[in-house]
Amino acid sequence: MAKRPTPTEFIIERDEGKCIACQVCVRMCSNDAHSYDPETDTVTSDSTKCVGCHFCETICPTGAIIIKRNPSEFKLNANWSAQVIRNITKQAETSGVLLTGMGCDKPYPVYWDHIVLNASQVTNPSIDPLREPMELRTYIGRKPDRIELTAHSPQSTEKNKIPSAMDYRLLTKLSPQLKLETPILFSAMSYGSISLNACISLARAAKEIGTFYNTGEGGLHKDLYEYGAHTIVQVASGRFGVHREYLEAGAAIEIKIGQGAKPGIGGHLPGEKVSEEISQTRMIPVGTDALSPAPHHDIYSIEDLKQLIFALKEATRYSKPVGVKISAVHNVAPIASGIVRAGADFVAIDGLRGGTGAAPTVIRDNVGIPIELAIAAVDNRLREEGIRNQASLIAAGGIRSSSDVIKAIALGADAVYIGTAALVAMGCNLCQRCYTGKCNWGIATQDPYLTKRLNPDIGTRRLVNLLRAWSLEIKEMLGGMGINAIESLRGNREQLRGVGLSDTDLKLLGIKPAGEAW
Amino acid sequence: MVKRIYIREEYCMGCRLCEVHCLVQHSKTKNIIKAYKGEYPKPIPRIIVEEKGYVSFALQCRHCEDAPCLEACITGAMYRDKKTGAVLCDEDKCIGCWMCIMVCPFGVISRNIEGKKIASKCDLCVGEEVPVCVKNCPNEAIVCEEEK
Amino acid sequence: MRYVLIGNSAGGIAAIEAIRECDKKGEITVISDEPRIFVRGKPHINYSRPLISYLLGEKVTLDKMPYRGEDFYKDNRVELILNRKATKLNLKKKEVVLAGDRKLPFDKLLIAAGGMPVIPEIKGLNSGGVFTFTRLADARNIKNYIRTNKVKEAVVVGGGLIGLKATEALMELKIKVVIVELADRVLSATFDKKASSIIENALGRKGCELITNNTVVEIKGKNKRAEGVILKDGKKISASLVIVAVGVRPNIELVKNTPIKTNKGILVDAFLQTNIKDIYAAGDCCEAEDLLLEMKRPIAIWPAAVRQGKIAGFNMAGARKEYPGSFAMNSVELCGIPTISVGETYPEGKGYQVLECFDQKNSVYKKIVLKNNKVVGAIFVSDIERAGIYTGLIKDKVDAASFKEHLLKEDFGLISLPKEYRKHLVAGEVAVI
Amino acid sequence: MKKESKVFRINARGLYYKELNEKVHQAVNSGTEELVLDNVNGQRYIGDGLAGDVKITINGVPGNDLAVFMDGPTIVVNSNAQDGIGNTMNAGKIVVHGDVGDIAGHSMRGGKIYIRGSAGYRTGIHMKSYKDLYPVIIIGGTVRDFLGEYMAGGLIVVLGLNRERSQRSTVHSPQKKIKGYGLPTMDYRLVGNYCGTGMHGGTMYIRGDIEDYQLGKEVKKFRLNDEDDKMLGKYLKEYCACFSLDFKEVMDTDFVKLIPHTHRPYGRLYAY
Amino acid sequence: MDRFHEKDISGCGIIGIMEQSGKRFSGRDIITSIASMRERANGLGGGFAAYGIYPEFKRDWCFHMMFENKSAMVQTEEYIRDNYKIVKDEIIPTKEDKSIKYRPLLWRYFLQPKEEKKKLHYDITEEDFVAKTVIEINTRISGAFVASSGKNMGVFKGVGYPEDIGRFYRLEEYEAYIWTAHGRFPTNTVGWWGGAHPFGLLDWSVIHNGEISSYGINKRFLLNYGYVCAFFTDTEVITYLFDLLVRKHKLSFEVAADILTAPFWDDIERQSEEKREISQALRIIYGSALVNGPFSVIVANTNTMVGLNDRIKLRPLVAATSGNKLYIASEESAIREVCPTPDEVWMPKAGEPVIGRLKGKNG
Repeated sequence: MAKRPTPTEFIIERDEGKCIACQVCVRMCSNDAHSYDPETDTVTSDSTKCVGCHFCETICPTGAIIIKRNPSEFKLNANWSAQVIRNITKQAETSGVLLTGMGCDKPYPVYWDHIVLNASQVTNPSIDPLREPMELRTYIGRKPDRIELTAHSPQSTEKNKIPSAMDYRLLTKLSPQLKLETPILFSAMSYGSISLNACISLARAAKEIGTFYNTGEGGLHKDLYEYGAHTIVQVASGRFGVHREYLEAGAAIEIKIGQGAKPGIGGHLPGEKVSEEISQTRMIPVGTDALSPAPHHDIYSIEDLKQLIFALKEATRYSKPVGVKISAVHNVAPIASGIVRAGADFVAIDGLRGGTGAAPTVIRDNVGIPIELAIAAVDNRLREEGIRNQASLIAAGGIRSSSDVIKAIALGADAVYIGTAALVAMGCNLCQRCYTGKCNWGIATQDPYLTKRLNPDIGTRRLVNLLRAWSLEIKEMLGGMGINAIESLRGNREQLRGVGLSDTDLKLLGIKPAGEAW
Repeated sequence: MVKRIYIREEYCMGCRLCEVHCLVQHSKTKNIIKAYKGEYPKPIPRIIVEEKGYVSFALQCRHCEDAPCLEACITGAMYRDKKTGAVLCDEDKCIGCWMCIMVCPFGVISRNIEGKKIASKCDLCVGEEVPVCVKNCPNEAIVCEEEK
Repeated sequence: MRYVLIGNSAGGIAAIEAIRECDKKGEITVISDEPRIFVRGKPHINYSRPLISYLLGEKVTLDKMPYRGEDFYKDNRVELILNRKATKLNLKKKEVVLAGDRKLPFDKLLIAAGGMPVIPEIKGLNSGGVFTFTRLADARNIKNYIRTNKVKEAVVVGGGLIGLKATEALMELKIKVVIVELADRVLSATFDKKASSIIENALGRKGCELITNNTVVEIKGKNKRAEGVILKDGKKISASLVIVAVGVRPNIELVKNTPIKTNKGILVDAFLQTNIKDIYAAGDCCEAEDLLLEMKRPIAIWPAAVRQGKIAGFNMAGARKEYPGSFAMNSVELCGIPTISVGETYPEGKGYQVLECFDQKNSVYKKIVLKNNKVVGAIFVSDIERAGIYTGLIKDKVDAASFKEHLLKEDFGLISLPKEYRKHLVAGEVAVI
Repeated sequence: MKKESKVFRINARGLYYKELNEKVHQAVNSGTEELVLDNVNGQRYIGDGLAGDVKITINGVPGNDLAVFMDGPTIVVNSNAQDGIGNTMNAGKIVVHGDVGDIAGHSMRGGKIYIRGSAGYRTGIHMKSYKDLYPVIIIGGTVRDFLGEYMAGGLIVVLGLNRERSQRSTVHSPQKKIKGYGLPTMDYRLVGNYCGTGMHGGTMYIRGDIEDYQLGKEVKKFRLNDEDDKMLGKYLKEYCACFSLDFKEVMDTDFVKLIPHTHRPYGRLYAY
Repeated sequence: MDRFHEKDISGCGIIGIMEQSGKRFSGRDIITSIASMRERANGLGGGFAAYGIYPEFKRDWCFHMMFENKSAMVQTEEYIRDNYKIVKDEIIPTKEDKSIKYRPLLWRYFLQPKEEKKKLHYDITEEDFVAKTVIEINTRISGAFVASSGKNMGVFKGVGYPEDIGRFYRLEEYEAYIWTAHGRFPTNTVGWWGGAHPFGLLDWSVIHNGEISSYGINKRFLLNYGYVCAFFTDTEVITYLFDLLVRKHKLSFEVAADILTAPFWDDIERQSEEKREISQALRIIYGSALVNGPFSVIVANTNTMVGLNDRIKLRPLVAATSGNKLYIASEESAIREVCPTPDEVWMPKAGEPVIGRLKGKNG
């Protein structure tokens, strides 16, 4: 049966006056949207094949190509949007589950955009971060309730000798900590979902900046072992690539329970993507499907989680923090509390807008809660229980800018994970087709023809640039508030005000409305 | 300081933008649209991209230290620029005997037979700070480094 | 340190450059029997020999002949003695004796005296209008002769490279040329029949007559001027110009009757030194290593002369460099058809494999000769692009087993080569060329 | 010929700052060229916006913002001074025989501040020169963090003269009085951290060395050349004369020069 | 009450004088001294803390109370009687002054906690019990405020210029070995008596100049340890931080200062390994107790008086000694006003505490 043509999403517009038929676009499009006709020496385009990745537009040397949204419209209908109709048509034809990449794109309110920051005026000088010290260093890990020091050393009682902290000896043994020079980490993205070059870019950038990237559940490629000191290795339900060396290679271990884009859902790397290299890294035979079950089948309850946490701590001789990543769901606060009490050194919470390489659209768009509310709730809950210091909180899921970062921290996060933002830095234009493996930017693909498009030198540089720029902006904002160390902002909700939020939202976020003084 | 162009084949996407920009640089007008659409004879690039499967790389004169083309040139047209170390062809002296083509192990000298026959090769974009292929390679697969 | 160089062409000039790279101070004296040429009042003190046919054919003008500019000798502080022949070597005194008895003492001597035309046994060789064709003076003399005698027909004796280049030049001057070649085809030394046939056809199309398996036995003349030739088979051909181009041989006159060992040419070791210390030889006059045949023999080609001169120069100036050897190769465009031949092009014996494609209609011919899976020779006619890659394979003796089937493909390139070999070429990571 | 003017004395004890400054202005307006203020303690703004060729001697500790916006007079303080002396000063001279507090010479555009003792934080912050105005601060003792922060022009000299005698931090154990001006120094470190951070103009000469980590990232350290020696000598001689110090002795230790890398340290900060 | 929900921001003048020998002296000097810094206040708040003023009741907890109405007093007394034995109670003597427009009812109580009540809270100390009382009264009883709750000490404060407040409370008639005083320049609150400084809890008193930008997190950090910040004042937060660190976590003032004004990471990197380990641990564990923003503060308890600056020295602080007397003030002139020729005068370094201790005691 013939497939009913659906209107294309994009229109490729080629300015014939500018097109020099150099065929760069033809060579570069992995979806074969452009073709060259030697007879007429012209290049033509087929808009139906365009996914809107904008690679050709970016690379065209004469700027002859513009990718536009198809102006063809269905009859205006608030309920039955073009997207809805397209989806129904697709499903009517295929009987398949709609698949998508990247995070939720539904217009739920973005609370970040309804929160504003404070700045000093008169009563308190703002600080100039370019010239005065400004500290973003952050430690991720369990902190004790208090410090224990030995009593004064005998010399310190000498006349006129004032003892300082340095005249004591430290009795407290700190739990292992991750030292971050800026409170931003790269979120879990597995080798498999993204290319090795993308992984290398993340790893090198993490090293250069002094932060961490996360392996996701793809295992650790042999070329990435050298970045171990900046790696968080993930243990997920599929346990791919998880073995002793892997656990020892990283600086920290993260147990992945859930992911913001698909709470309650497992994962699936199709066998055709399991190449020789991926097979070695994930430790599964070439060509077999890599299935990540929805739950860990050794964790059906919180005490089971505790069992795994301590199994991992035992395996690594208590030398590195073990954290747990969960999706932000309705019950996130008590769950997080349970996780902290189960011994996790950090809890990563991935919000509704968290990204993915592939997820059923219906899950991505409808399950979970925004990270802003989740962080506020969890931080509150842990403080109420007096256990906030026992674990660090990492906020994830749709962190788009330095202002999102700083607001997340002021709401109570210790640090944030960025995933999509890192991908965008490397070139991604959010065409949401990661699952096709045809990523023209060489990121979400294993096709050797495409992966080489991401030169890790460039990837690293762009990621480093992004983190440097954000860090500087964070410093500027901190300075504006008269704060010169990030720990003075962490959980400091007094520096936040809500704009256009309901009383309930404000209450949940624990912030005052804009216009209200201290 | 002598600069060398290095090719990193693992990052060559095979887009051939280097060829496009090389052609434009060595055109009369140096205007991309005119070079392609308005110049006759059509200028030719001095860089070539080799491609096989997913492997590709751009190639142009390596300006070898021990350049065989310098030895093979019977007219003395091929010379080394003292300042940049580049191997250049004095097109005025070149008579198109193709001895250089015979000895170049990279196969990066080509015959320009439009008009006077001359050997056409990379000149490191004389006058440009960085050769245009290096400057315009979108993936930094062609890099220009000072000789180690 | 006193360096004396005999010869002011490829070998000599390369040696000057090499010596000056290592020794900025030593005295360099160059002796050449070539005269100074004045072009519009400006003296030119060297020229490129291969260009004489272009000069004759009026493809280049006299002012384009110099291989190195006037400043070359000044910049390198070279004393140049032109128009003077070195007549004798006094090995004991380490002296070169010049015509006119001037004596030049040396610490290091380079003999780069080049080659001499082979003169066959032909009656009437001393007639007017009979020329060899190896020097600039030959080209100028031929030109003058043609002009003054309104030459319309010529015979070229010898269908080798020089003969054909001369033929081409003469045809440019609208002279009808008959080539008489002893072998069964032109360019028999480097070409096979298929390659030769393309050139022969092209020559024919241009109106040149080719007589093979034959030779000139006598030159007939009137008033001591040539008017025609008689071939071995008795055939007569009228011609007022006869160019004898049956080959060149090393010029070893100077070392005759000295202890310096010679075979066909002057014998040298891997450092281009003769059997006598401090005396070196380079270029067409010497016999150095043939990389392919793994024996010593004269290889009278420009690139080899330059390389030898350079290596000799380095060694003379104290840097110890070994000559890697070379092999026969040539690039020549005939009748507008570019051709390149490299190495063993016409293999005889076991262990060879020949790959070829021949498109007679379009005059395209490609031939690759392999021995024990290594490329040892190649011929390219018409399509010569990237021929140097093959030359490189021959030189580096690359095992071609893994890419043999790609050798003749349209898109053959470095990409077809093994990654490890390609790596050093492409990335320049290891300079082992 | 300059008219011999009578020294005008004011007893400042118990005077509110407004009253004191009113008296000073009245005296200056009526042609007084030399004033002595006795028993000053904490009165602010002495010399504020004052212009002309006037000399004011202060006995006691003047309050904050001494000589703020001053445009010509000379003020001699025979004791310590508090925060903000010479704030946005345009011309004139302040001579302090003791220590001074924080932000001495803030945004100072011209004139001189000669301090025999030590200075606090952010000394010379945002000091700048303009046309023929060239501000100079010389500190006899030591200075704290952020010396010359944002400095855009002018000259700062730190001598560290009394450093050797007080190798200790600031806790309050009894300290020997230092002969000559009777007040203890505040810190044994010559210069604090973040020295010259944000500096984009001007020059500092430090008598003795300074660790690289103490320097702001915009600053470069050099040895002095002849030009520098001349420049330094010119002001230092005047300084030594003020405090009866031996110029040669002061010069017997090597100085380092601090100047900014660039006049536009943040040229590449922004993404457009 | 609204005033409870507005964070206190103020610029101020502060001074503290301590006779480290324990010898007591009259409040005259402190009034003179703070008066000299009148420019730093605006008449919306002034106050004093005095240690050693009730030697005859030195074993009893002394609550200085402010009642806005009679019913507040009734409720409070009822609550106190429930939990304490009242050793003595009296009105706090004042001298009417026309500059003091309105005043609450000022009363002081000398108290002993009832044993049986203390026993109900087997897991807390007597101090915790008292602190709990204070917080209960302050948060539960409308119109009642505990100005101070230590032994042998008291806080005297109100709305007005400090020197007027001092004379109003007749402080010349008291003798103490530590006096601290505060003149306040609030920027947002209409002055109210309870909101003036010093802030007192148990024998702590804190006076402070500046604004604390880390307030929001300091407050939430304290919540983790059971401190409910009810007054939205920076001083309250600093008081609780000292109480937590020094009294509960048994850290010295020096270490507490290293927490409140932690050294920069760069400085820590340059420390010896052993020192670095401690500094790092302090910042990691007590990062949320870092006090950020400009401040200078004088904290006192029975044995100690400490002056401390923020770590980049954004507020002024000068110290001086004269014999056993330690002076700490916003301005040198304030010291010289009462001590014209001190033995030494110096400016403490940013983040470095100036500590006065009672002789023979170890803070």
